[in-house]
Amino acid sequence: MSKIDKTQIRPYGDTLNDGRMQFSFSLPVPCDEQGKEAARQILVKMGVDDIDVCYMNDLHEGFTHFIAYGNTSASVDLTQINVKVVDTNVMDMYENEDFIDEQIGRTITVIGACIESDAHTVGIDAIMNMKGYNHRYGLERYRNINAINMGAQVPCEELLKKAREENADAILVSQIVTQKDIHIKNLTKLMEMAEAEGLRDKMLFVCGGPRLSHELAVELGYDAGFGTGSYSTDVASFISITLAERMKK
Amino acid sequence: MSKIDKTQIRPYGDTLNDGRMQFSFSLPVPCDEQGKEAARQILVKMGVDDIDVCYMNDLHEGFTHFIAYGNTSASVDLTQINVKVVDTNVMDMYENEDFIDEQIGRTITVIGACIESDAHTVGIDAIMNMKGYNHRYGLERYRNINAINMGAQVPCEELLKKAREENADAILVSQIVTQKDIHIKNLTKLMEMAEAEGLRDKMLFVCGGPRLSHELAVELGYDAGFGTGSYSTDVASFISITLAERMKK
Amino acid sequence: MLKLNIAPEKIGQARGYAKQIAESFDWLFKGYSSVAIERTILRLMGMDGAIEGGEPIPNLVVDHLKEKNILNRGVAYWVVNAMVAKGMSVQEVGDAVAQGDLDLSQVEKADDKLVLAKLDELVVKSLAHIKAQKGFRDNKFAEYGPRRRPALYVIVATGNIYEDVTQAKAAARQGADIIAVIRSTAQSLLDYVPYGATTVGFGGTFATQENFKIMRKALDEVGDELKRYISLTNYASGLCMPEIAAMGAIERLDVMLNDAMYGILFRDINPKRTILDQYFSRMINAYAGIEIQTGEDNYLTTSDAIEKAYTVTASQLINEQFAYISGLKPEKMGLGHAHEIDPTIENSFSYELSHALLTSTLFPTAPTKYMPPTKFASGNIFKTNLMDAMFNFIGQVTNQGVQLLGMLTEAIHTPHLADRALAIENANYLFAATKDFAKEITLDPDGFINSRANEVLDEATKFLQRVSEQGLFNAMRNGEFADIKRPEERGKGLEGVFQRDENYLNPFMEKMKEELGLNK
Amino acid sequence: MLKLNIAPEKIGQARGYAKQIAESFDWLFKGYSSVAIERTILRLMGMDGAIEGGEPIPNLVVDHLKEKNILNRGVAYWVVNAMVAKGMSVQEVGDAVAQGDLDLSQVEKADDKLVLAKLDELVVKSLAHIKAQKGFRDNKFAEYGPRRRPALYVIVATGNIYEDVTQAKAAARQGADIIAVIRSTAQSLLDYVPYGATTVGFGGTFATQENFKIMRKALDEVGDELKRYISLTNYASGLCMPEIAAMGAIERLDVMLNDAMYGILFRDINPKRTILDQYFSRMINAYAGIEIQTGEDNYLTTSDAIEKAYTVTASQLINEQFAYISGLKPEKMGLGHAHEIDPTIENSFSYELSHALLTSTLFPTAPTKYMPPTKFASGNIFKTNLMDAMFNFIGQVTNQGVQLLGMLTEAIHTPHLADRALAIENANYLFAATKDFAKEITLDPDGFINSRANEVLDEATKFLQRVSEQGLFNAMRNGEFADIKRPEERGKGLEGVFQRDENYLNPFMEKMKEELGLNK
Ligand code: B12
Ligand code: B12
Ligand SMILES: Cc1ncc(COP(=O)(O)O)c(C=O)c1O
Ligand SMILES: Cc1ncc(COP(=O)(O)O)c(C=O)c1O
Repeated sequence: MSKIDKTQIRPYGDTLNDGRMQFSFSLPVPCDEQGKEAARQILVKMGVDDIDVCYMNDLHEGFTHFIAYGNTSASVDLTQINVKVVDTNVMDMYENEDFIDEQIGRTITVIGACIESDAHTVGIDAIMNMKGYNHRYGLERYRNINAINMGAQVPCEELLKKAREENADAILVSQIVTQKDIHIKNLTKLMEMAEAEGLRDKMLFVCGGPRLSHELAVELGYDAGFGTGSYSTDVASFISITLAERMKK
Repeated sequence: MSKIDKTQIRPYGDTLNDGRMQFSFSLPVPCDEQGKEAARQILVKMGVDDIDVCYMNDLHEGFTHFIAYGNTSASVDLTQINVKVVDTNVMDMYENEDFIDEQIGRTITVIGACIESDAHTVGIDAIMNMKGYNHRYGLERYRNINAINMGAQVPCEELLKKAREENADAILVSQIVTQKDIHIKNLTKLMEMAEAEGLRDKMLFVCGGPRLSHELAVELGYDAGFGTGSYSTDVASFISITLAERMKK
Repeated sequence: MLKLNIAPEKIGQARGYAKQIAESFDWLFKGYSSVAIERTILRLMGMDGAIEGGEPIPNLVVDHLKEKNILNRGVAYWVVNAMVAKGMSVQEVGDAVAQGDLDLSQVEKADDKLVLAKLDELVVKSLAHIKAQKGFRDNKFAEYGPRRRPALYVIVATGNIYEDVTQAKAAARQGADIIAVIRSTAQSLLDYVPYGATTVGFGGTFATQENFKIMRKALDEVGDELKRYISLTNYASGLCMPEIAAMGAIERLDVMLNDAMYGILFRDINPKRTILDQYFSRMINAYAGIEIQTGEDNYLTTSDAIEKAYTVTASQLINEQFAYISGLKPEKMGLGHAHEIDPTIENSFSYELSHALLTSTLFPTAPTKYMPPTKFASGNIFKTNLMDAMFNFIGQVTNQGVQLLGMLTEAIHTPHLADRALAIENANYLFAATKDFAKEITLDPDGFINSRANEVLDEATKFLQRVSEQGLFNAMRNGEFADIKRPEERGKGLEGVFQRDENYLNPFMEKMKEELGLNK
Repeated sequence: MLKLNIAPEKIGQARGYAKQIAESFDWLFKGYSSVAIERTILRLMGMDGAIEGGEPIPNLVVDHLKEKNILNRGVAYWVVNAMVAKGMSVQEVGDAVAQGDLDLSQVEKADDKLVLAKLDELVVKSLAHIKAQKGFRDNKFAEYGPRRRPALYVIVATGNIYEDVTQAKAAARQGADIIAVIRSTAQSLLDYVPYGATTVGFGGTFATQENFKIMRKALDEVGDELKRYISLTNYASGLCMPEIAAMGAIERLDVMLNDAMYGILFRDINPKRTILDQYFSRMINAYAGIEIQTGEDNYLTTSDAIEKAYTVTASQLINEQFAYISGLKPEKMGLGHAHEIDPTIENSFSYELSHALLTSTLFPTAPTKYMPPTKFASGNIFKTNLMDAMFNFIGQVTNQGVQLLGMLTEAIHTPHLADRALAIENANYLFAATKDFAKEITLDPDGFINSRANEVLDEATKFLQRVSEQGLFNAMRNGEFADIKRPEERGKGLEGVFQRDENYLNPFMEKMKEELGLNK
């Protein structure tokens, strides 16, 4: 195989830089040769060539489903891509507890919630509950973390109120539903309220959910964001290390 | 649902014109946030937005597989798409036999083959063999069709030689393998040879295969092309109706 | 023949505890009513509409009576009294109260006989309509043939009723037998039913009578074309259980999400309110020939499907007993369970088969509702599609009543048009491939599948015994269900529950009980 | 336990006919040799290389002897005679003949004892290398543990050996146990083995010794990292069967496509040539500890999988008997069958289960090779993936030896990198989910699955009886197999078959027979 040019990354089917991709989509067109050609032309407009519309199926009511393969001419320069990622070390629970003892010297308070309309608590529970997730205990089990999980559909107001009352070190927000970008709206709302109430710099703001990345979280003004497959250990490590660093300054 | 504007057809996920499509492709990038961002940017370059890279999987050896959804801005004007299709009526075997009796008045000779390197005979057999396919008998069973199936890997030379010998009315060519566009090359070769030998206008040239369309066939100089799901009845009807028309002229 | 080896006495024992649990609520059913039940009576009498701002007329009338402290006699009396006294129609009374033009407590009392006669007239007319709807459905099934089993059940959830119609019709043509219109989340918590056609919502649009009507019409049309009766599903659960049931009866829904305990456990609705409302709500379903579906899947979206399998069984048995009390026949009890086992564990297929078989063994005639993998669905649509295939395999060989088709994009978005077609294709392929496989095989009597099913039943029985000893409300207070504590005096909607006075009238309930043979 | 109910006598009867068929070829094995066998001897002696233009040295030497009309004594004698007489190495003799610088018929005859001693030296050295390769493999399996069952078998088919290496390594890391390097189509028909590393080809690149070496090295490296021995497969079939087998033995391939009749039926190679070549080819496989795989799937790519199921069974039994004759043990007989039933038919799962069980019942210790759905794969990748899941389900519960993984893009292209990963994921999920399911169930003795299997065996037995009565070659002439007529005196490569003279020598075959215990 030829050498990969990192400045010109293209999709790979079975040969370097062949640009091969798979597409699946529906169009409001009949399930016939004209419809198939429409599907092909959509792909042509997207810069795809050598198109093979290998399947079409009548979805009825005037729609047809297409599956296709084709070669894209698009390429990206990997060397120019710098994504922000949480880069603190990951400690296990015991290491983290010791770290908090040594570097912070007091119990940390962390408040979590699914905010606004969101009722999907499984994700935040995976991070916070005693039991934890995939062999990592949740924050509640950490000896020197005071973890308060407010659960589902908590209005931003209430979350911030609680945070103030408890003198929280960190707020953990979960957003699972993303239809019509509701997660962006809700997270923005919380951040704006926190700023208005002067709470923003008093604590860490951390968010998570399947469509969240650290990059997006930072863009929205948060200190960190955690996506699919995050663990309590990731979050706890981020919080304690970041708090310890801030204390040093 | 709003009315469909046929001049601006866009993919449909669950709302008219949402442009939603599914993508699956691999990149020579690591399975991490940077790689995921590279995947997103490939799609951005293809005019896709609201991108959700919902899955990534390490394929090892430096490659990662991505699955994503996104909205394309591409649209096509359906009213401007006119594909050539085989538009002769489709008769069943008995109708067709009567038609040949009445309109042609003699037995038709048809010669079929998988040409050059192609050994996939199932398709041409489905069209020609006695037994047929999906409840349609093959051309061999037609009382007034003399169907000669030369089988697999027939060189163009031999096919044309046979056609000349038998005074064929139609040639049926199958091309199943499409790797590196070999089917285009083979079909072009046959057509060029037929022209050079002055056979082109003496008989109908029909081709078929899963990646063939009538449109493509006509482009390559053939009289008709048949893709996935074609039946003996389609081909037989095309041949006898077209021959009858030519005889009238 | 694929069959579990379970001692009938063991099943009898479990059922006995469940029966005890459900039958201890006579005091509630006989002595209480709720604002939702009263609004239901108004709707059944024919009152409809909403004022600007959206508040429905039935709510305004009930609130008015409550404010006047005369709700304990029931709305039926007061409204019909006004009708008789003033010569107004039901709707005129409602509109006048809503406008503040009429104080029902101040209307002169008409002759009781006249009131009762008028009431009877209204009840007869209303129930005749519902019976006609039931008859229409029965005729259609007689004409086109019964629903297949497992039936193909798909959801539409665009959040816009008109877009939903397109998707529903397409789904029917693709082969779906039942269309469920997902409603905007947490409609459960609304103490009123929104009005009119709606095009907004959250993961679905609202359950409204107008939306029911629009979708019913569309499905009738497409069903007639296809020569297949297409069933329509929506949700009754929540603070408006009986109201929505009535709307469904009127508009000829065929299936209703209606769980006796869902509101309490998963929506923090008050226990008394829920148990009371479900009683009348299910009676309406029974009367209208509507099939109910229960929400046992909810136990497994948060808890582990193996560890907590017994909670599903226990809940099914309780739901069954409450359904009997409301006059539902087993053929209309779509008891729920779900294929939620972690796909990475070994023998997940045998686990699921065992659990699913347990359900169909316990409820052999019920059109059990089998829910697909959701929790372990991931962005890998190819894998999710495979999990759905295993689910369809098990649905067929365990003879589930209704297969709520899984979508390969479960972890990503509410279903796209093509997702549904792929789901239907998946089910059709698996159902055909494994059509008679269950007839071919016998289970090892001491094997894992048999012992696992027995184990789950044992755990459920122990649990039901504990609950029956404490009483359902105490057990809920103690967090026995789904690890959540739900005290009887807490939760939403308690303020809507009131004691009937000795003159209380719910003529619909009485008539239905009579006709359903519930007065023994 | 999932088990068929088949009378052992019935199996014995079928096997008996197959044995009769295979054992009637002593005259051929003892009296004939072929150009391919002679080239193999040269390769085993250490001759390699090709001239400009690509013609391999072994071909040139054999052709030379043929031209000189002295091939009937066998290459071994002539080449070693020249070595002894002229003090040349094997390769020097080959090169000189190729260059036209040496006429072997003109070389003075050396002392026969010296020739035989030299020959023996060459044989011992060569077989020692092959034994060392076998030992290396055995040690690796001992160290890392045996191959899983069913083993995950995937193909690489880019047509470029270097690109194939990338894909093969990735596949191994993704979990594959066996990598098959698909060769350029119809290499079967080449009467020579191409030379060197190749980067072109058609749906695969050529089977060459250098390609074997390159891939072996890559897989050894990745295997050591993964602590799993990764097996390598290529194809022996065709006009060079024994030659490729020898190359595989030298380069430590682990599995070889090697069907006794494939070349005749599906490539129109001469029957005599094929049966003769396969005899020596398989003997080399046996000696080298290489597992063979047969090509019964080919019967079903053109014919109906239900109608022609018995042809698979019959072919397996014949392949088995020929394998025994060459010294192969059942543990190395990867007899083939394929999951090719039309997915639209009802009970396709039960049909397939029945057929697959029949194979594992007939050959319980064999590492049977189970081929995936291909014919009914369509451009609908989601559906094809489901068909592959059913295939994986059956592979696991019927305990196949090798699962040749289906690709969701089967109908579209040779596998992409991600396709293979999805295929491995599919298999891993299904294998884990149904791990012990076979232990859980028993088949209805009079059910469809049992009677179907018996029916297929009966049809196969009748067929085998007919063939044994006619003799294999006559049966082939009469079109009994795969509906194609293959007369003994037609087909490619007949001119390469010759009668041995009384001095004929194939010292490798003799030595192997001895060590394999075939001289009874
Ligand atoms: C379980 C579930 C439910 C349960 C929730 C129970 C509960 N108490 O949580 C119930 C049945 C109640 C439910 C209801 C609904 N659901 Co729901 N549900 C799911 C489901 C199946 C699984 C979600 C889940 O639990 N994942 C497992 C956890 C462990 O993963 P996770 O949430 O991603 O969390 C991880 C990371 O994201 C991260 N993380 C998450 N939060 C946080 C927070 C912090 C601070 C950190 C550090 C990390 C972190 O760490 C976690 C561990 O690794 C998904 C589909 C799917 N498979 O994803 C649909 C899904 C999320 N639901 C959906 C919908 C639409 C709904 C409803 C609107 C349906 C309706 N009309 O009623 C309602 C809405 C409820 C509401 N108001 O929010 C859609 C959302 C579509 C979209 N993209 O917007 C989905 C995708 C299903 C679908 N295809 O339609 N649902
Ligand atoms: C069966 C099969 C084989 C059999 C063929 C047996 C035979 N005698 O035909 C065998 C095992 C020999 C084989 C060999 C190979 N195959 Co093959 N094979 C297939 C398979 C599984 C099915 C093809 C088929 O029979 N379809 C059913 C028929 C009915 O459909 P059809 O051919 O499309 O025909 C219909 C229409 O197209 C049309 N039609 C077709 N021809 C004609 C002609 C006329 C005149 C008309 C009117 C209509 C018409 O009408 C037919 C009926 O509706 C496909 C995968 C797949 N599922 O498609 C791979 C496939 C075609 N094979 C493939 C390959 C690579 C090979 C090999 C190169 C592998 C190898 N390295 O050895 C060899 C090459 C052989 C060669 N030289 O051509 C690739 C091709 C990749 C590509 N796109 O180029 C495929 C797609 C598999 C894959 N994913 O790798 N194959
Ligand atoms: C029984 C039952 N009712 C109702 C609902 C949903 O309705 P709501 O979101 O309004 O509670 C569900 C959701 O899963 C359910 O299972
Ligand atoms: C047993 C066997 N040998 C060889 C091959 C392919 O090799 P060739 O194309 O060179 O005949 C196949 C293909 O399916 C096969 O089944």
